[in-house]
Amino acid sequence: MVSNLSVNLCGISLKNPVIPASGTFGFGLELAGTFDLNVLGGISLKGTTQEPRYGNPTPRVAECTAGMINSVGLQNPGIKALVNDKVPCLRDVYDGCIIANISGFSLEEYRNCCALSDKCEGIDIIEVNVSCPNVHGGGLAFGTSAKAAADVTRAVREVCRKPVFIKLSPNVTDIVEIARACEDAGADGLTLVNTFLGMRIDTVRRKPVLANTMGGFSGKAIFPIALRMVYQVAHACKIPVIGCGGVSTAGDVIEMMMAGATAVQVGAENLRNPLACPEIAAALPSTMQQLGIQNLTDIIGIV
Amino acid sequence: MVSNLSVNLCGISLKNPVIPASGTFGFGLELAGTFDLNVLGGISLKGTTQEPRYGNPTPRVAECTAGMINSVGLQNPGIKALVNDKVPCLRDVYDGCIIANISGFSLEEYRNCCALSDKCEGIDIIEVNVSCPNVHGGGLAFGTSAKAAADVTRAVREVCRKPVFIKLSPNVTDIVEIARACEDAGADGLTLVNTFLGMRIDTVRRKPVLANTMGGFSGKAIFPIALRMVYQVAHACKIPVIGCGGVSTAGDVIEMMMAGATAVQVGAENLRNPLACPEIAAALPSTMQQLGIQNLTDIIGIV
Amino acid sequence: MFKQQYKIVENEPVAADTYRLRLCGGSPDGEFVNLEIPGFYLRRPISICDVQEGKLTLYYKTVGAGTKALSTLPAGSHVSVLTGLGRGFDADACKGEALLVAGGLGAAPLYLTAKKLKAQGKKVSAILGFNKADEIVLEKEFRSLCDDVAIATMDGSAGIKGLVTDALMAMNPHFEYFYTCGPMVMMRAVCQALPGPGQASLEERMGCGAGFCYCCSIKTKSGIKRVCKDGPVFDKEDIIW
Amino acid sequence: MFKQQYKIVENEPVAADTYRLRLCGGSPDGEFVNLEIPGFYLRRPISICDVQEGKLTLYYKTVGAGTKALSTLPAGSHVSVLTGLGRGFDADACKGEALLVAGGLGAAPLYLTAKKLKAQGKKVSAILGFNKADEIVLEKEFRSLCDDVAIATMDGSAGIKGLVTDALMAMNPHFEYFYTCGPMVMMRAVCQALPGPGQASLEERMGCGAGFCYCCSIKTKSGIKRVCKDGPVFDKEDIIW
Ligand SMILES: Cc1cc2nc3c(=O)[nH]c(=O)nc-3n(C[C@H](O)[C@H](O)[C@H](O)COP(=O)(O)OP(=O)(O)OC[C@H]3O[C@@H](n4cnc5c(N)ncnc54)[C@H](O)[C@@H]3O)c2cc1C
Ligand SMILES: Cc1cc2nc3c(=O)[nH]c(=O)nc-3n(C[C@H](O)[C@H](O)[C@H](O)COP(=O)(O)OP(=O)(O)OC[C@H]3O[C@@H](n4cnc5c(N)ncnc54)[C@H](O)[C@@H]3O)c2cc1C
Ligand SMILES: Cc1cc2nc3c(=O)[nH]c(=O)nc-3n(C[C@H](O)[C@H](O)[C@H](O)COP(=O)(O)O)c2cc1C
Ligand SMILES: Cc1cc2nc3c(=O)[nH]c(=O)nc-3n(C[C@H](O)[C@H](O)[C@H](O)COP(=O)(O)O)c2cc1C
Ligand code: FES
Ligand code: FES
Repeated sequence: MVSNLSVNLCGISLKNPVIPASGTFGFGLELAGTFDLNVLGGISLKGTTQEPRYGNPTPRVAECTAGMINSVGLQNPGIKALVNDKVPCLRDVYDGCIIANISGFSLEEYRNCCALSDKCEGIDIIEVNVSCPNVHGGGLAFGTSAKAAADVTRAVREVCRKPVFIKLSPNVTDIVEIARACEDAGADGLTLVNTFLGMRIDTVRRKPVLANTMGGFSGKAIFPIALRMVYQVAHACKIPVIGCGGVSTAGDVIEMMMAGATAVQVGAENLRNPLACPEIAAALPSTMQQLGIQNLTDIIGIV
Repeated sequence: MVSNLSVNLCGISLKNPVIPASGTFGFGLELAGTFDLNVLGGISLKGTTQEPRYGNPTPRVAECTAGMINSVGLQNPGIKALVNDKVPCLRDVYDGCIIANISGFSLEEYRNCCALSDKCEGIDIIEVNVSCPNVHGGGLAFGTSAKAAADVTRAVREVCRKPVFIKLSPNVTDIVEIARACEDAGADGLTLVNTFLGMRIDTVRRKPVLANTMGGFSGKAIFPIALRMVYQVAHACKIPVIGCGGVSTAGDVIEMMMAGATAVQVGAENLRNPLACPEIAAALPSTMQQLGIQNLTDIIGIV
Repeated sequence: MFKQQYKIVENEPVAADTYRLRLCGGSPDGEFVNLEIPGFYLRRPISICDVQEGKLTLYYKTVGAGTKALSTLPAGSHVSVLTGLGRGFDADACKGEALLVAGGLGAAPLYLTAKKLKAQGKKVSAILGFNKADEIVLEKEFRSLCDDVAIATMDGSAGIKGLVTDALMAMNPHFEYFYTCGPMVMMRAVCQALPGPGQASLEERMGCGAGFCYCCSIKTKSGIKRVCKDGPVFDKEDIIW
Repeated sequence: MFKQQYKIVENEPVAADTYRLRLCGGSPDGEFVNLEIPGFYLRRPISICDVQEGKLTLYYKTVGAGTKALSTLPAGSHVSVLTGLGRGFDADACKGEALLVAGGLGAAPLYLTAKKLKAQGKKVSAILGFNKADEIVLEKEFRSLCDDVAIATMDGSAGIKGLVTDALMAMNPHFEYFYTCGPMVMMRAVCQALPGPGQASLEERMGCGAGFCYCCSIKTKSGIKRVCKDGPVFDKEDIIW
């Protein structure tokens, strides 16, 4: 019995569902010397904005039980460097699904970056991160209001022919309401979830560990909450869901898919184990066999 | 240098800030034979409703990395048994702060249970859990809307002379908004946080682990999110905050207090270690000494 | 209830996917212990099979990640154990001859019960059911203790072929009171097949294992009970299957 | 970058709160390794002090929970190590005589540098600063290698009393190029005190330690750099203190 690991995201075939999550795998090339990137179903690139950004002051990372908090703050070289330099270089060595991850502080910024990504040949899917504060809307994250998330979706949908996935923030009362609003506004798919707002204090120094006080918490610890959100949204929406949050083993990938995910992203686990994604992809066939799964697509949303 | 561990909650002095969290310590008496309860600053009793409840079908517990999900579903013998039987028996052996934890599915139920608790001599503080679905308000939890949480606060405030703490749900977009609404409605204090809605799937059986599909996730894993919420709320409100969520060591207690908590509850950790609370209380003095803390009250909200 | 470090003196495979764990550190009461396994959040309940001179014998099957990790702990290392948990089988309830019916590792707590019954001078018959011959454990121990021992295997690779209920029919043992432990479906079948009074040891997912979290509550004919504290052993008459 | 299991062959205290860790498994390149400590989410970066015939020598201080846990791992056990990380001191940058200025365990990576410089036949002076005499490590190793070694302690319990900058003034060594590693405040003082060119090894909290998470980014005069990948060693001229 040969295991079939391929999955399909809006017409794009992935050789397997394993995708390093945005921000935890650089622009792909950083790891090209460590393992053959072509074992990955897809790669979600580091979050990119219109202009280059340094991000937040250091320390930008705080360790937690079974997870970590980051406050990188979207350090990136800007959308032009992404489409002119980063993506073409990655395309040279990688034949899988390349996902651009776009952030913005205004609808205009989202629209511009997505339009440029849409024109960039190497990019297959555009993932729109709505966790950034809305500078024109009082500073609350776009992703914490159904209306603002739908506004972003509409704005970028208009300028893209490629599939647009909206990446949702888990820091909300009702993720289903926001997911539905994005679906209604034309999203082709959803990625969930981004990081949870968290904090640690250095009790010796009596100061927050992070220079930025708070940051995004992720890693194994958040898996049960992310899984619940994937389950709820996948059962409420028709568009495909990429599950993300705390995935660190082939078993987690299968659990996410049973909850309703069509593909799965691995985030913080890459930081503690840069070989996490190739190891998970390699472990999938035997895990599938143990669970009597021949085609991964058969189990999507089976629970 | 003698460490001073006592803290003050709305005029009630606790010998130390360590309180087993509601639902993770039964009605206190279950553990009276295991250790001397009088080492505890307070005890928050199992959530109680008007009528006796069996709760949800089993399995009611799912293990996770660094945490667990419970779907006990408020099994309890009803408010009359609480005030007539459970509290008087506990009072016989325990001289610390007894906190009744009240749940309800309607304003009427909250009001009745709190009124009876207020009259019960052994009870010092009334903690109102607003995480239950509002049967008259469309099933959404009272605690997920600032208005509903304020309505509960007002309803119970009217019938209580004792301090009323509202226990907030973390499954919300803006915990500060809800905390402020409760403060404005007359809450004497706030307990945060309750559990996160989570889920696990048994990939062998292809079914949710919990009979109830989803449940409340808690334990070490949630500490950074709970800490962040305590920090945000303690800096936005004037009333005292009891910090809860993932606390398992004396160091965690101090971190919670530096974030702004006046006292700290320990939940799921009790399940894996029934001696967690006495061990934490015993470890506090040496941890304080290492950190140069003489009076615990000095560090409340110091960060 | 007590929390204590026990030293592993043996942790060896004794049958298919089955390990015998011998711990040194005390002679606890109770039906089961709750073991902490490094890296796992909740403890694992395992029934006590035997207690002798400060040594505790347990049998466990490697069914999931926790028990698999347990099986890698070497002799000499220490584990945190909660003891004094659970109400076990009540040997006094049997006034005359006893029948023990075990499915798989249900044999473990029944062995302790057999010892008590024999110490009280009672006649004891036992039926031990397994899936296959290679899963059989404790047969020798039961034979050296009991008056009559039958083995049943699902595939007939040893003893009577079939379920323990098939063996019951074939053996037709004489008894006044029975005790059963094993998979829920098996115990239900046993309780339904046997006319007389008896006790069964139930299983539930546990949080604390010590009676204060109410994760393991079940409805019985005499009210809501905690499997970990009021049980795991319940009178046949009380159980709602 | 490589991920590999290394075997601990030595993990012993050698000075106050200071352990020497010897690992067997390979002769990796790079300035530091990233060690997985069981029970901790992130790895811990530790500089390479010496590499010889498949054996790796590291020195670490037990400053927090992770390094304390590391100190309990027994010889014979295995650790997961990422190797090939970081750009170390560039011995070629020194055309003539070299000065090494270490603060505390900053001595560890400078020892490897001293070996390289000596292999190139250069004259090497070293100033090793510690808080107290009981924290001194690697003195013998440096003395057997370098042309001139001075020790400074804050409390004067050994060598010159004071900071390494005080020792610098007292010793007034002759050198063309310097290398420094230690606490940030110390390195800043050294870079300001020494007129000539040199390199310093910076420290930042790290996520991946391997250049792809951008948690360790700093601003330098030649742009944004990742301490783990573009550094940790930077030219004095590039560093914005
Ligand atoms: C009172 C009692 C006595 C027991 N005695 C024995 C014994 O003597 N020998 C033996 O091999 N097994 C015994 N069991 C079952 C044993 O506890 C489980 O096999 C074990 O917990 C499985 O852990 P795992 O990590 O391998 O499985 P996983 O499925 O990975 O465990 C996940 C979670 O489910 C729980 N769980 C899984 N299966 C069971 C189960 N059957 N019963 C209760 N909880 C479960 C685990 O404790 C854990 O919390 C007993 C159970 C109970 C309730
Ligand atoms: C490139 C590099 C080389 C290093 N080489 C050595 C060495 O050879 N010997 C040695 O003793 N120490 C060295 N350190 C420092 C060492 O990494 C820290 O002391 C160690 O990570 C502390 O871990 P902990 O769990 O004990 O402390 P905790 O404070 O409990 O750690 C919490 C988190 O903060 C991080 N952290 C804490 N202190 C530091 C620090 N000073 N630098 C970077 N991260 C830190 C930890 O890695 C962890 O993620 C080096 C650091 C870097 C960046
Ligand atoms: C260091 C780091 C940087 C991240 N940067 C981004 C980003 O730029 N854009 C984005 O959408 N998500 C970003 N994320 C979130 C991850 O893509 C992922 O959604 C989240 O970490 C949850 O997955 P995990 O639990 O597997 O880490 C980042 C996460 C980490 C840890
Ligand atoms: C088994 C269990 C039962 C609980 N029951 C209640 C309850 O009845 N009322 C309540 O307000 N909180 C209840 N909680 C929530 C805890 O009191 C606490 O808020 C939460 O578990 C977070 O703390 P922790 O991470 O330390 O577990 C329960 C938690 C658990 C684990
Ligand atoms: S498992 Fe906690 S009461 Fe039974
Ligand atoms: S720590 Fe990840 S890039 Fe430096």
